[in-house]
Amino acid sequence: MKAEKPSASERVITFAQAINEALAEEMRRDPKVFIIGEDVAEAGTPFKVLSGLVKEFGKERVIDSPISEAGIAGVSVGAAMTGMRPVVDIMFGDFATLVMDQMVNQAAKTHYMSGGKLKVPMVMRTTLGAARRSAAQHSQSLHAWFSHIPGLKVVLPSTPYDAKGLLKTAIRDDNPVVFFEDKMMYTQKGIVPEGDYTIPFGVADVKRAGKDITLVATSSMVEVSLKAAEILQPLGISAEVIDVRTTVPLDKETLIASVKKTSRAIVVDEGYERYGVTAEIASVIADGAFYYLDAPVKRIGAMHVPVPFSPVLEDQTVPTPETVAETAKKLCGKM
Amino acid sequence: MKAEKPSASERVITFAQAINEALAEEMRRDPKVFIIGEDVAEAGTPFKVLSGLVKEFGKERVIDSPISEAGIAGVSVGAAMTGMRPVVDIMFGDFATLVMDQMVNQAAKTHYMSGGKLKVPMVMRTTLGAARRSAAQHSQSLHAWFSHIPGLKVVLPSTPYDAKGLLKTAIRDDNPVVFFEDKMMYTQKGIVPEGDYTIPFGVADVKRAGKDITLVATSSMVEVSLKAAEILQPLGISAEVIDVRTTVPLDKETLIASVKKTSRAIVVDEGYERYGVTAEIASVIADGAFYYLDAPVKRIGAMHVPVPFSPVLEDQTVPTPETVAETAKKLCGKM
Amino acid sequence: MAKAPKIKKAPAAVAAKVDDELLLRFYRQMLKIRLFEEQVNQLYLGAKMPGLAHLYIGQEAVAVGVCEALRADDYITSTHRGHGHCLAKGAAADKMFAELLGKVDGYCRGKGGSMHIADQERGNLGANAIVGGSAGIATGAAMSAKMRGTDQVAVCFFGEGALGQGLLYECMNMASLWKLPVIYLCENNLYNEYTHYSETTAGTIEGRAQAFGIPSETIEGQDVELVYRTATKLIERARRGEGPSFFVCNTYRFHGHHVGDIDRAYYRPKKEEQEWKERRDPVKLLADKLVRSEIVDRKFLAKTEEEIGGEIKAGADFALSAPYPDPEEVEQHIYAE
Amino acid sequence: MAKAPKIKKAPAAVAAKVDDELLLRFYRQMLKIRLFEEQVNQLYLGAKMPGLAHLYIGQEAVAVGVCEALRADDYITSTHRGHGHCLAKGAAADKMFAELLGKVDGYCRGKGGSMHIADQERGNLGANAIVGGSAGIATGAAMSAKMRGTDQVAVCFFGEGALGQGLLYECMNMASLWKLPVIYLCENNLYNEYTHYSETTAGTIEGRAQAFGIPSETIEGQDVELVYRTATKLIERARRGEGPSFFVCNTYRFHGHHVGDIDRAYYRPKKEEQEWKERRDPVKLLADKLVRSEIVDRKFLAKTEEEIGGEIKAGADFALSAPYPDPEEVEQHIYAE
Ligand SMILES: Cc1ncc(C[n+]2csc(CCOP(=O)(O)OP(=O)(O)O)c2C)c(N)n1
Ligand SMILES: Cc1ncc(C[n+]2csc(CCOP(=O)(O)OP(=O)(O)O)c2C)c(N)n1
Ligand SMILES: [Mg+2]
Ligand SMILES: [Mg+2]
Repeated sequence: MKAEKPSASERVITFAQAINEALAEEMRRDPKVFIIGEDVAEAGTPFKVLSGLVKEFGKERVIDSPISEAGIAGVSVGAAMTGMRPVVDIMFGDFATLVMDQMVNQAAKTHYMSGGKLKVPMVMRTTLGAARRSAAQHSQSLHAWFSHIPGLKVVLPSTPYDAKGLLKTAIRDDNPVVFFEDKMMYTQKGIVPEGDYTIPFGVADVKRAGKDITLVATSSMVEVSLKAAEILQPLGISAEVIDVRTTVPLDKETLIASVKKTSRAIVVDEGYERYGVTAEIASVIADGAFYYLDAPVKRIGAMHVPVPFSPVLEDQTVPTPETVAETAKKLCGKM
Repeated sequence: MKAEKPSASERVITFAQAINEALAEEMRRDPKVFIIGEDVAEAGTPFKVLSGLVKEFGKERVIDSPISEAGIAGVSVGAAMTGMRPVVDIMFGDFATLVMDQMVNQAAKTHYMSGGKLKVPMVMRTTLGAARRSAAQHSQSLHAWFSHIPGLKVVLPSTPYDAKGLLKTAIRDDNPVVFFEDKMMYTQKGIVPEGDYTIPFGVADVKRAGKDITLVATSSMVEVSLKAAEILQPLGISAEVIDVRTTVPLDKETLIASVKKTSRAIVVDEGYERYGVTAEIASVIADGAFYYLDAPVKRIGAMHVPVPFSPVLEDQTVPTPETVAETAKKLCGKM
Repeated sequence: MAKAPKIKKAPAAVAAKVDDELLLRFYRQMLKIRLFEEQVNQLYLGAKMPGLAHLYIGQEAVAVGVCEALRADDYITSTHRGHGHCLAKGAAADKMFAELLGKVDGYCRGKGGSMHIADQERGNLGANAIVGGSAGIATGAAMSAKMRGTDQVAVCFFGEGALGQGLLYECMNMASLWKLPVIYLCENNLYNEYTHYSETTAGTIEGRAQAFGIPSETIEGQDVELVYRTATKLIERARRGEGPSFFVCNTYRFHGHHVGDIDRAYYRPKKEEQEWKERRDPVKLLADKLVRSEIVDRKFLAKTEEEIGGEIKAGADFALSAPYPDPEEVEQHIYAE
Repeated sequence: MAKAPKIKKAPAAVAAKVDDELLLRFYRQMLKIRLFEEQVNQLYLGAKMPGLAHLYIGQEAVAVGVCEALRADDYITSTHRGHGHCLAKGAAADKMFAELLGKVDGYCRGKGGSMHIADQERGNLGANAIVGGSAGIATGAAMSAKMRGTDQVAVCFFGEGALGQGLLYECMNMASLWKLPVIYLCENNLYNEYTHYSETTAGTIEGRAQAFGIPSETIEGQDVELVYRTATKLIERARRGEGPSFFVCNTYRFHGHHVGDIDRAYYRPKKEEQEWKERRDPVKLLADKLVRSEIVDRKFLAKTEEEIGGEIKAGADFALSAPYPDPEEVEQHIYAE
């Protein structure tokens, strides 16, 4: 758990700035690192996450590409196999549909298929999350697809601090890493140390200690779960909130240990609920903590519908602190 | 459960012939149905599944396409939106990586995004399953990806009988349906009635009744589970084997009812184990039958590695009757 | 509806008369798009519209020139910048505004919004938020028309940025092989979002189609008559079963990439914007022509504008007061029954 | 290694001498591929090889002519029909056979097999079982070479069937925009599996590259000297930083699509096969030339064949007796440490 209030020495920046800083520091450290994507240079992406990088590193290392997601993923695989460390920007997670062959049949399998001879040290940065009135093709959270594929690592930062530390780890990793950023989180502020630090993959973060129920969350749903915990507090329900940080590798031990203690769990994630990451995490817990569970492990994902445009409809599709708290209350027999 | 021995009146054909017959009957019934794919006409696909269809229906309805998976999926979406009922052939399930945008962002969402005005009645036929010494890019079972997407239906026949009946249902469905055929099953024989019959989606098939443990399986793993049940029988373990037939829609009721009876369950599927369909089905069971479970629900999927070429390695990656039986024995405390 | 224009020219030119009416109709349609989009911008600025919208202002002559050459039962597929295509194909402003506001009276019951407007009764198979994503749909619609033995034609609208998507080439190859009645309509407005197309587009645009044996035309897309005449030629060709064609219309978007894109100087010069707005505004150009050739006078145009403005205003008011969908609708239409 | 050929020509032609040796080297390399593939077929027929393989027999002049013009540190990407490319780039037959048999001594420790052979020490970034799947890898390798400031070149081998994959066009566009040192090498052997390419390929093959401003050459791919000369020209161009090129070699696969494809009459005429085998066999053509121009005699060729045959036989024996990987290896190399 990180302190709420920054001390004098602590610096507060946005999630977007944390990503930007991680990239800048890594590009200074290692000339092999470069960025490629649509409108990444002068525009700094539509989300302005990369603003200024082209000024420092030039158009040769912050490369504006044609609108060719498969192509830029593909050239990144080839560049990674031959000594570079590309960071490819896929603007909306929904466009991941276009890069699956390059990421799954090429990037993910090359090291294994070559008997360990070839490596593909690349990072694919993309976004997830609905609630921006962007409708069904600009609102998906498709991290479950990548999490399903051996050879890929999947990262889902939930704070500016984690964003910087995890992105640095991703860039230094010798494997293809898919890095999901919540569009709604870009303007969120948090304490982020200047200078270098990394956060290891596969280490979940206990955001809040509790004893009655464990809320396991990813990315955008960590904040939602923390708010749910606040709602539950006065009702005498002490919720432990854990951010898995990376779905691959998954820190099973921390999750199972927590649920052995609390005996109850809810897994919250913004991907479609069915056949999504909540299913894997819930069954890992249901298996590992079976003899300690007082109630079934519950899952809360995005409503299983294409994300609708109309606000009155879209707002129903994303888990909220209230829906999580309601489920928790039922699970704890408080209603 | 279907009888083992065909009676005089009963006809035995292969899985491939059953698929072929379903297509032929539907194409005779409905002039709107057509087939498009690579080497589907004279060649009848590399698996010879479509042999002869071009003779009866001509090259206008059995269309040889360029090697353009995204393109043929795309034109199928457009043809389906405008009055036709395409059946698009994606030779290897691994090539599904190339059609995700057309199937997921277009086909699956069109009906919803148009407020119910447009329909996309198409079937994407493809394959799954390893163990053919075809290595990492020709051996995947990627049905979990499609099962995750609202708007798609996902079918996994496990017998020639089901193949014919389910494919006819798929072709008559007004939604995009992804139909997975196990490459190894094409030559498997079974009783298949001549003429018309359909099998509804969302109705699991109890292949074998049992009382000690429920083996829930898909596609290629149904046979494996039935064999495991044979191994368990003499050990005094009575296994119920259920074929889910369709992962979307999923027949939760039948699965949960069975496990409430047996108190133990193993979910077996040939997709990668992590974040695969076993996770969803296992958590549905762990939730729905929570108070009846005597042991954690176990999952057995393909080993979580890119499928290796070397036989000594590949053979370890696919669940076998022995591995399923071993897990079942442990679960039943028989070792 | 404005009363028929006073024809000041000698009754001699009877054939021309039709043209005059057609030109006037073009004008009304283009003006409707212009005013519709200006209203959309107002709704956005007034925080009345959820999300963003990509305005078609500046490109009106393309959608109108092409759609006026199509039949009601012909198909079009559209893009994220699709309001103009939708209106030009015959959609009503009020139901479009309702869709943009997420209201139940919208063409998609509020579920699609700006980037997914579809109006299949008039052959509009939908806007598409995936750049190039409709190439397959348009090509498949053409394939379907051919298989069903109708003489329908499909027009695939896309921006020059979609030339970066491989799907387009896969589809053009099939369309050419099978002589499908589809027209690939590339609206080259010079920018892919915030990047000039010359930085993303190697070789030539026409060559992209010629490589597949598809004939191609490139014209000034701000001249609605020229667009109409060229479109008519290519559409008739497709209807005759002579196959696909590729049609590049050079044009320009007067506003930002989307309504929120205000500071554009870093990616395109103010001077360029001014020149296009002053010298190559398709609506202004047509208005001048109508007056110059004495088909109508300024007063008439003012009246027309007033009248269409009223229609737009009424449409927006209708949408603003229209109800949102019933919350239960969120789980409807996932699957067709 | 066969002792140097007796040069019967007048010592006058000194420059030619180099050519003679080079021609002989081409011959040895092409023959090695031919005999390797025949051995692969035998292993299949003898049920000694798991799975299938796509033989390169008939196309030897392409891989050899191109790879002989490359440096050891240049890159190639290959296809499902990749044995010839791998050998031509310098791989050893024994380790290749071991890979094909799934043995631990194979180039990929038996994990890749025929369709995934890779030999990065010699710049072979791997065969690929996804048609067109390596377009991005080759283009990215060229991009990397340029960024790292080396003068390495990348050659992307693919069959004409890969012209159906959109990825190729996305990559050619970038290669042209950024002047990347990559050569797109299309081996047109007339068939996509069991379908003649004319049924799947609209327009022209060269046009596919020219559309992106990429210069293109089409030649008879059975003439190894012509392939070598043309490749040298395009490779030097790329090395000089003048950008990508597209190189079409017309060729033919003498065997089936894969070793199991025996009955081919339904998709290609026996007569066509015969004509190619008799008149356009690249190995035979080169042998005849070597003898005709008196560089070597038949006896020498027979000796060479015997010698290479021995190497192939030894390689196959090595592979047959090599061990399978340790079962534990199945979970190794999923991730790089
Ligand atoms: C596949 C895909 N990649 C990226 C985007 C993000 N995006 C939306 S519009 C756009 C630019 C499109 O330019 P163009 O096709 O010329 O159309 P215009 O906006 O100029 O009308 C981009 C990159 C997208 N919607 N889809
Ligand atoms: C994306 C993809 N689609 C389909 C296939 C199945 N397939 C394997 S080889 C082949 C034909 C390839 O033809 P070509 O590219 O001309 O190569 P050739 O076999 O003639 O050497 C096909 C369709 C594949 N491997 N990958
Ligand atoms: Mg544009
Ligand atoms: Mg070929």
